[in-house]
Amino acid sequence: MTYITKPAVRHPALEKNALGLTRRDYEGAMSTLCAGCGHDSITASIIQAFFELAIPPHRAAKLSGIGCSSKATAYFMNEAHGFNGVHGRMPAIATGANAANRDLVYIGISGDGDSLSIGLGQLCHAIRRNVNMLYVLENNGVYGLTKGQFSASADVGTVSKRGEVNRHGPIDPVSLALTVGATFVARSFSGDRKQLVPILKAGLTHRGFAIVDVISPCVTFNDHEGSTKSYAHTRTHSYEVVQTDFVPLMTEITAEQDRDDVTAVTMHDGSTVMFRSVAEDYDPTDRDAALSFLRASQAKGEVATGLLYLEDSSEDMHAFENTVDRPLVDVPFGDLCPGSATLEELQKEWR
Amino acid sequence: MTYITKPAVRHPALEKNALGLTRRDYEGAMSTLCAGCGHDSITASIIQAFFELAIPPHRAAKLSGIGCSSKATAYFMNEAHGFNGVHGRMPAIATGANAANRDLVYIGISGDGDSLSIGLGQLCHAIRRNVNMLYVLENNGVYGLTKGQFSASADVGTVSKRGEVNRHGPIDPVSLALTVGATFVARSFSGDRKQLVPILKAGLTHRGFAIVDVISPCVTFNDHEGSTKSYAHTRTHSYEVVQTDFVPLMTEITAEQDRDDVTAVTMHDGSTVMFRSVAEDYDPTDRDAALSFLRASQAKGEVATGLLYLEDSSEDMHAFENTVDRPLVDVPFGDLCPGSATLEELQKEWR
Amino acid sequence: MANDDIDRANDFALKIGTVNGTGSTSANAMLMQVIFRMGVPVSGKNLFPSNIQGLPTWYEIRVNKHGHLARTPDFDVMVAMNAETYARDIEEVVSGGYVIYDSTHPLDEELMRDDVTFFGVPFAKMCLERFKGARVRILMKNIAYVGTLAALLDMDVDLIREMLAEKFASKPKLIDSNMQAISLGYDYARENFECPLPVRMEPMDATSDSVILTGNTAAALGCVYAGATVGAWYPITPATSIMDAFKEFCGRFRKDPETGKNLYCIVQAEDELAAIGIVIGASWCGARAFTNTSGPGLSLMNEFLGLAYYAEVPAVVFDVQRAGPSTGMPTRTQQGDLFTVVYASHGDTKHIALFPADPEECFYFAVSAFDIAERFQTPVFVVSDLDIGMNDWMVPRLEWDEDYTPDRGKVLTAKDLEAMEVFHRYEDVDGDGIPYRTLPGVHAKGAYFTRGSGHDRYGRYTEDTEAYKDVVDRIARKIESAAAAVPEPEVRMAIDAPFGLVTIGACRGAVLEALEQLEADDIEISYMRVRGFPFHPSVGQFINDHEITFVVEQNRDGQLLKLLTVETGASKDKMTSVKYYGGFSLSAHHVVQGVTEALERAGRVPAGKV
Amino acid sequence: MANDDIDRANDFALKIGTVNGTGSTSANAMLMQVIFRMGVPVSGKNLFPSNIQGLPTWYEIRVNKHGHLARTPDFDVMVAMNAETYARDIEEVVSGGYVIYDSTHPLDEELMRDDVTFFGVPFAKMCLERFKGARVRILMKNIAYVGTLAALLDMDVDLIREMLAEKFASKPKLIDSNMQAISLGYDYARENFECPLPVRMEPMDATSDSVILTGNTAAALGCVYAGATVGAWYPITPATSIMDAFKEFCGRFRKDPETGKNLYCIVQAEDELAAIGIVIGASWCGARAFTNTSGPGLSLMNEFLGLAYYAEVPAVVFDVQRAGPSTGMPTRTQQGDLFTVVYASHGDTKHIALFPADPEECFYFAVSAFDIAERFQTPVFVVSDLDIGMNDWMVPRLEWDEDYTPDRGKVLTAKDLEAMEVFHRYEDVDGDGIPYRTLPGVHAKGAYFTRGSGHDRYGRYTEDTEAYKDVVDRIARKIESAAAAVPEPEVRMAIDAPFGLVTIGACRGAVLEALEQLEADDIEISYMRVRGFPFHPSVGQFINDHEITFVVEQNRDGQLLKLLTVETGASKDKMTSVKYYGGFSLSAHHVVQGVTEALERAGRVPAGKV
Ligand SMILES: Cc1ncc(C[n+]2csc(CCOP(=O)(O)OP(=O)(O)O)c2C)c(N)n1
Ligand SMILES: Cc1ncc(C[n+]2csc(CCOP(=O)(O)OP(=O)(O)O)c2C)c(N)n1
Ligand code: SF4
Ligand code: SF4
Ligand SMILES: [Mg+2]
Ligand SMILES: [Mg+2]
Repeated sequence: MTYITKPAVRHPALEKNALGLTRRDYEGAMSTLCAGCGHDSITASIIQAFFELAIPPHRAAKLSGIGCSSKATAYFMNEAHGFNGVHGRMPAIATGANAANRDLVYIGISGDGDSLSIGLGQLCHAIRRNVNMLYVLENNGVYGLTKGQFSASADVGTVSKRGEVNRHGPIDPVSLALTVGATFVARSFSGDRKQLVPILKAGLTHRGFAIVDVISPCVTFNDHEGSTKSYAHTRTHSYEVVQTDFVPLMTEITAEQDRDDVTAVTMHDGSTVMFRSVAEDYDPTDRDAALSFLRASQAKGEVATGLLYLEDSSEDMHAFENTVDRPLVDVPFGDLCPGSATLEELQKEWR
Repeated sequence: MTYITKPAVRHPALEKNALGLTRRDYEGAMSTLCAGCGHDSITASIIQAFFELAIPPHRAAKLSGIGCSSKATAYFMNEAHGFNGVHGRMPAIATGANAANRDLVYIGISGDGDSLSIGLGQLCHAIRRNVNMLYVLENNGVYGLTKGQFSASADVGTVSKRGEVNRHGPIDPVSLALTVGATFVARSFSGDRKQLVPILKAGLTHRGFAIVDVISPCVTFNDHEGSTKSYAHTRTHSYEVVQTDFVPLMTEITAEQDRDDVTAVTMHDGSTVMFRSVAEDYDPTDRDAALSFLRASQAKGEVATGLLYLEDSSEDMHAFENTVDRPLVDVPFGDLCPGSATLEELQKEWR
Repeated sequence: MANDDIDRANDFALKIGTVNGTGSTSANAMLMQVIFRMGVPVSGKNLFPSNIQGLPTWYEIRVNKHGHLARTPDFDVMVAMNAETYARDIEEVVSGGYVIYDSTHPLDEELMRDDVTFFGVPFAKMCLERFKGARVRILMKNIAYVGTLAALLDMDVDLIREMLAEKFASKPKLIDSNMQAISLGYDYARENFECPLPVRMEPMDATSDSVILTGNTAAALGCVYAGATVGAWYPITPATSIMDAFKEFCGRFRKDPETGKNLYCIVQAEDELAAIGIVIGASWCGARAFTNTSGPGLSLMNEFLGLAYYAEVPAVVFDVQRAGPSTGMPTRTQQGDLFTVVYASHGDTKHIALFPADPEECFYFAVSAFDIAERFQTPVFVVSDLDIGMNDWMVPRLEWDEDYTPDRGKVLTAKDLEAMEVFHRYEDVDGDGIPYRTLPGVHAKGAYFTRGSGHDRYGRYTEDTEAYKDVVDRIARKIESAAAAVPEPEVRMAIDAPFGLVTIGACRGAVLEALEQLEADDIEISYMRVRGFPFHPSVGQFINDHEITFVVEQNRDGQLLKLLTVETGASKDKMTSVKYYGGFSLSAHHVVQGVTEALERAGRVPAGKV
Repeated sequence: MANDDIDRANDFALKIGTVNGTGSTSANAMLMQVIFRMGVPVSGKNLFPSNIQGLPTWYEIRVNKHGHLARTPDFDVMVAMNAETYARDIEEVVSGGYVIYDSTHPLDEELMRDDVTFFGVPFAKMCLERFKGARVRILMKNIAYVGTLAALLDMDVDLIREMLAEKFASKPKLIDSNMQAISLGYDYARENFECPLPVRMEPMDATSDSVILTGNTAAALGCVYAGATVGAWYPITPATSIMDAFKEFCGRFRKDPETGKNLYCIVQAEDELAAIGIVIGASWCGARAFTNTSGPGLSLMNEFLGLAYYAEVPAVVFDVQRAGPSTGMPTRTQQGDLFTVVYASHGDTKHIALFPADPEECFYFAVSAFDIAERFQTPVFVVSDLDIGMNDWMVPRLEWDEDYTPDRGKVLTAKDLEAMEVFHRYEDVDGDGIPYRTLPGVHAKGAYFTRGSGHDRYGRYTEDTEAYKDVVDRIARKIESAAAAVPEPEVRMAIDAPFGLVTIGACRGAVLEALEQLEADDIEISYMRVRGFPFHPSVGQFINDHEITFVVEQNRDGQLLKLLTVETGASKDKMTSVKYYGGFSLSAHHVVQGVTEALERAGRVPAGKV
């Protein structure tokens, strides 16, 4: 999207972070996502989080798969290397990158299709290895880029733009991550920057795999009747039948949740999602409690948000593998090659 | 294994099932697994279950991936079609087969490598579709066929035959299945036929995806020091260092669990696994309770067994897809092809 | 090309530049349709970005009374609705051509060209005044340019009204608003410009036996008619619309009359590995099953494809090619998967493939694909591309032979099995390389063990050299023999022509047009289009029978030429590559240029000819 | 072959048939080692089933003073320890040969052959009497046959004792028990049979500059020496032992001296898709990274390989080929992945590959692979096979050039970047097709966006024809230019020979032996072994310079011949295929037979010559 004015990131003229950088230094290319797409809101929060943490942009690496969400890596931190790989396989690339250079700050961006369909195995195994990275799952219940098929996180009963009803139970990335042993699990909403930014910052500083499931409405392919969560929506849908390629210009949905309370957010299609933020006295270090809280919220038809679980003393992949503290890419060749004398010595064993 | 006498399936001479078939009619080719392999014990239970249910062998289809466990499909029911596909992708083949012919009884055999590493995504999605089949996960914590690497279900601290220590947390297929919405979840032990046979029978009759995680010791690659669960084992390991390709002849481990109690089973390497069977009054229809019970058992270092969860009214893939009741392979071509008149009519829309 | 002296009725090209997501698709479809209903041959090419909203997108329409409907890059009329691409769009018009733009905002003087006529129409302003609501206004701007074109090109406005009436039969209010928009554009043009232009429409009768459809729609319909019951897929551009259409057709034609339940089962798989696995499982059980994908998905299917090849399980795969490698340009066309398709999977493999040229062939080849897959018990690919699959093609009306019965190949029934002593799955009983197969659940005697590991003719596991070779050698023979079963090449022999040309798939239209042009320059070239792999024996012969054969294809590496080299008896020195792989559909000028350059290099062009 | 008249010292083959999982590996290794230490050229081939315990398994040892160490199927001595395969094993011995068997149980009369000498040794009985415990007895039976062979073949028993002393330095009791078992077999033979046989050992001095190792060990060591720090893999036969060995070497040579921590990171991935992804990620970050796999894994890597090709990320992949297609015969060898490797992934791709012939080349080529991958910023395959990878080969002692420095290719440092105005990732600055790259974290100016979607020379997303072609055309040039960087072919020209022979990989030994045999029959053939792809220009020239060139390879479809046809300037009519693909290692007789048959067909063999 290049010619329509976007809800731009504001630049309070002089605000600088500890590195003396402004928010602008954390921005990326112009987004080409649809106006009002939740993913763009998340991008804004990511920019804010990196800015506030004063991470030198070139010391970060941005990785993603394929999808609208996965394009978002291009829209922040121009001065960081980006890698837009293949669909569903970003965790492997991130794992390899981290194995090679443990000193960079890794952020992975993925979608629910990318993470829960084609990429489910890779996500679970990256969690199991506790690869030190922030993994942002921009969850909209559909495959945006391929035009609105249901993803594995679509709710039962959701009706697609084409009029199909989803009958498969959703895979909840948060429960899944907890089950396979994630050490940092959070959920938030794209429109709630007040909640999201601190979560992202916490995830970036966590040593290990930090997964943040961010509910991120797809304005284009959720813009239809029939969502389970909806009350009747108002716009005339008279043009719907003809204009299959028409994408209305929407504005970003924002809403801040009250801690300790349930917040109703109205989506572009008029439906309502109830967000339940963890309470002030919630203990995020108890995996069982986290799972219970999740299930309790689900039972009430609410979406639990907040930092749901954190294992602070977790060992990351490098701890498991007992790798040296300095990045492997910094080890000089002389320390890696055993040399000719060793080779000669070794070969005595092969005689 | 062809020349060593195996713990063979006994044939009480005349016992016949409702079809007038004997157990022998449910047998397969001679096993080539190691003497004492847990997988062979499971095969015996499978034979018993099919025999007792009096399923016509040729109305069953046996599917598997690649691994020692996956070979087991060849060792029962010679009169059933078998499909030994590619590594980790049996769920897809089973899904397709079931889509085509919903009237056959499907049994899938997989290993922990096959199911939890390369095949994790497929397993989860077959669960999500609730494909009507019995899925037996023969779980030994290692990749048997490729000689003993850790699988994703290996316990933390397990030491491999090569002397490596596993530091990654295990993925528990039972918790995973419950989390992604499985409608029939059970666990048992290869040596406990008394518990396993009824579970298999229940799984075969369940309409939907029935997963049974069966702990199945690998005598060859668990035959080493250093299991977390072990007490010091007694054999001299003097030859270990030289004889890398030596596989001792072991006997099957059998043990029946007391319901309502914990049973200690001694493995080939002398280690002990504590099995905790669900209590008589356990309610397997409550997913949350099942998860709680699992976590409680885990916390005590026990392995929960039994029928852990059952959703009786579950809709299978064909219900989701609203497929006709008769198998699609039985629909005559005349009912499938709209014919030339329809084609002519249809093409008016394209002018 | 556009030149006032020449009568340009029914022979011109126009291009419309808009913004993705603004709803221009139906306006463009309406344009196609009115031209078609006026009886004039027409084609449409949709050039869209890999994006949902906001990036530039174009639609190209070629009108040609001679039926040359390949893409042409020479646009007589440009409808420039996207200010962002004005510069590029205006540049693309041929000298003497016309630009229609939205004059609500003045056009930058810099962009003006002397050799082009500019028609400013205040579309935005008019719609703002006439309609209410941002959404409606944006949509109606598009309908309005249809009106303007109708006036300038002399399109039949009654036909447009008729079409709208059909379309919105159940929503009469929409007929009205759409016609209002049409009139806005139409009237403004009539009042302000001299209508019609020399490039214009004239009623003809060249489309009455034709229909307009996309290859993906046609392929899906072929699957329905072939009796396919299981479809498994994972969404990917440009293959997605095959399954969308299959679902739609099944919804209409495949409901059980008694229960209203589905006589089909479509599985949206979690990825392409699963999709092909599902197809293999369903085919193994006896259903006709297929998947549709494009490059990246095809790559992911490699392991399973080797299994199906070696275990001899039928499978039908539609590969709708897009520009590679890797993710490449997902909304651009190319023919870059030939090697991957033919040799998919590790080890010795070779796969049967069909290469349709247009939606008509997509329909018929889809049906053949199932017959061949079942007859030869192996994967069969229908290799189309984005151009065929997603663009609007005018093709002869499809016909269905009521006598068609599916060729299920050598499948033993319960009765057959009952009568047999013993069944051996991989035995060459008939000496044709094709063994008999059985389906699960049919009969105990038919049971065998399907596996991708080494097996002998009895289906038993083996690591024995001879037993292994027995099977793989037979499979090689079996696949070779399919050369006679795939569609034979399309051939047009020029008498005594020293030159030949071999092409494939969607290149057809551009090549035939180019050959006409070359012939006009006295360059006679015989034409062959391969339609199946393994290649028919006549293919190698054709090449050897000509001094030089041009191999025209749409990929960088000359994959077809390479395949012809190693998979026919043709001499490789006789072939010369003519390639275009820029992502748009092939045009005649690419071919003419490639051929004449090659002839020049070979010193074979009469001086001054080109 | 075995014939009392002829002195067969240091020129014979023996085969040992045992049961999988009974611990015969170290007995066989001991045999190899004692022959080697006696200074006599030797090779060992392990024929094992895809099974852990209980199925038949064999070990073949060839002793050849001339250094011909390819597999020979003519066994002079058979040690038949597996009753189940007696029939087959006894049949395999050459006329005049010898069979050693366990006479604890009498041999079936039916199996006896007149033209073979049988030596019954009561191994089981003797071990039962001498040793305690089932485990020890089974193991010692194997050691005992080493003793018997030592007596019959005149092996140096002192050497055996010495070897045991080295091996069990820390467990002296084991030296003793093993020597007891040796003596059991040795003494029994000396007492009961006439020792030594005509086929026998004689000390030589032909191994002092050699070592015995497998290709997988050598490849792993090459990775260590090349400075690879990241290895990612998924277990698969026959590739597994590369990573096993890498881990072992790293454990010994790659610990940080201060902290004892690892200067490497090995990730056992969840599958091969992840494994190659990890390699790509690590290489992108600047590490030397590799994965090891075989056919099925290679198929799964297809999508990612296209990404690495197009996004220009280095990666090193060891493909240890096994018999395909599909799961095939996982413990048998073949060269069936050539096409998959070279054209891996959809769309236009072409990959660099190195083809080692033996463990020595595995070591050196592993190092080269990293240099070439980084120089050309693309995946590089080291294509070996089960025979090279898992069998015991005698090769010249490996040497390491202390002056070696890794060729990291065009990687810009922070200083470079600081000095630059602007960095464009995919620009052909030097005109050699190779752009400059930067590593993450080095400098803000180096940041760019790596992607598999269409991109221009600046790394920006594009769907523009020219910008797209600019990059893919440059990549094509880049890969072509690698022909000069891969190892040049190995050539042995026969003077004025009308015939040529081109081969690849592990075929080397059998081919060279065959050429000697053919030369003895006055059939002179020039020899070329390709060692890298893209092919060196001399390859096509070599073929064109000979009347007939035999292409010797181990796959069904003649993949090398096809590659030579399309990827060199060679005339395809000049090539004749000689193939063997039964799963065992190639033998000279396969080559002699294939070549002479082809010559006969061509009417080129002097009558009576063969
Ligand atoms: C192997 C492969 N299969 C299919 C595709 C097509 N594809 C691109 S994005 C996408 C789904 C994206 O969904 P999601 O990850 O939820 O992202 P969103 O667009 O919703 O943000 C698919 C199926 C692809 N690029 N690669
Ligand atoms: C694509 C692919 N990668 C790797 C392999 C090698 N392989 C065969 S079986 C196996 C692991 C089997 O482990 P598991 O499923 O636990 O079975 P088990 O042998 O332990 O019963 C592997 C890695 C393969 N066959 N295919
Ligand atoms: S299609 Fe949906 S997910 Fe994609 S950019 Fe548009 S709103 Fe966002
Ligand atoms: S290796 Fe282990 S899993 Fe495989 S057959 Fe032997 S005991 Fe069973
Ligand atoms: Mg999504
Ligand atoms: Mg296992």
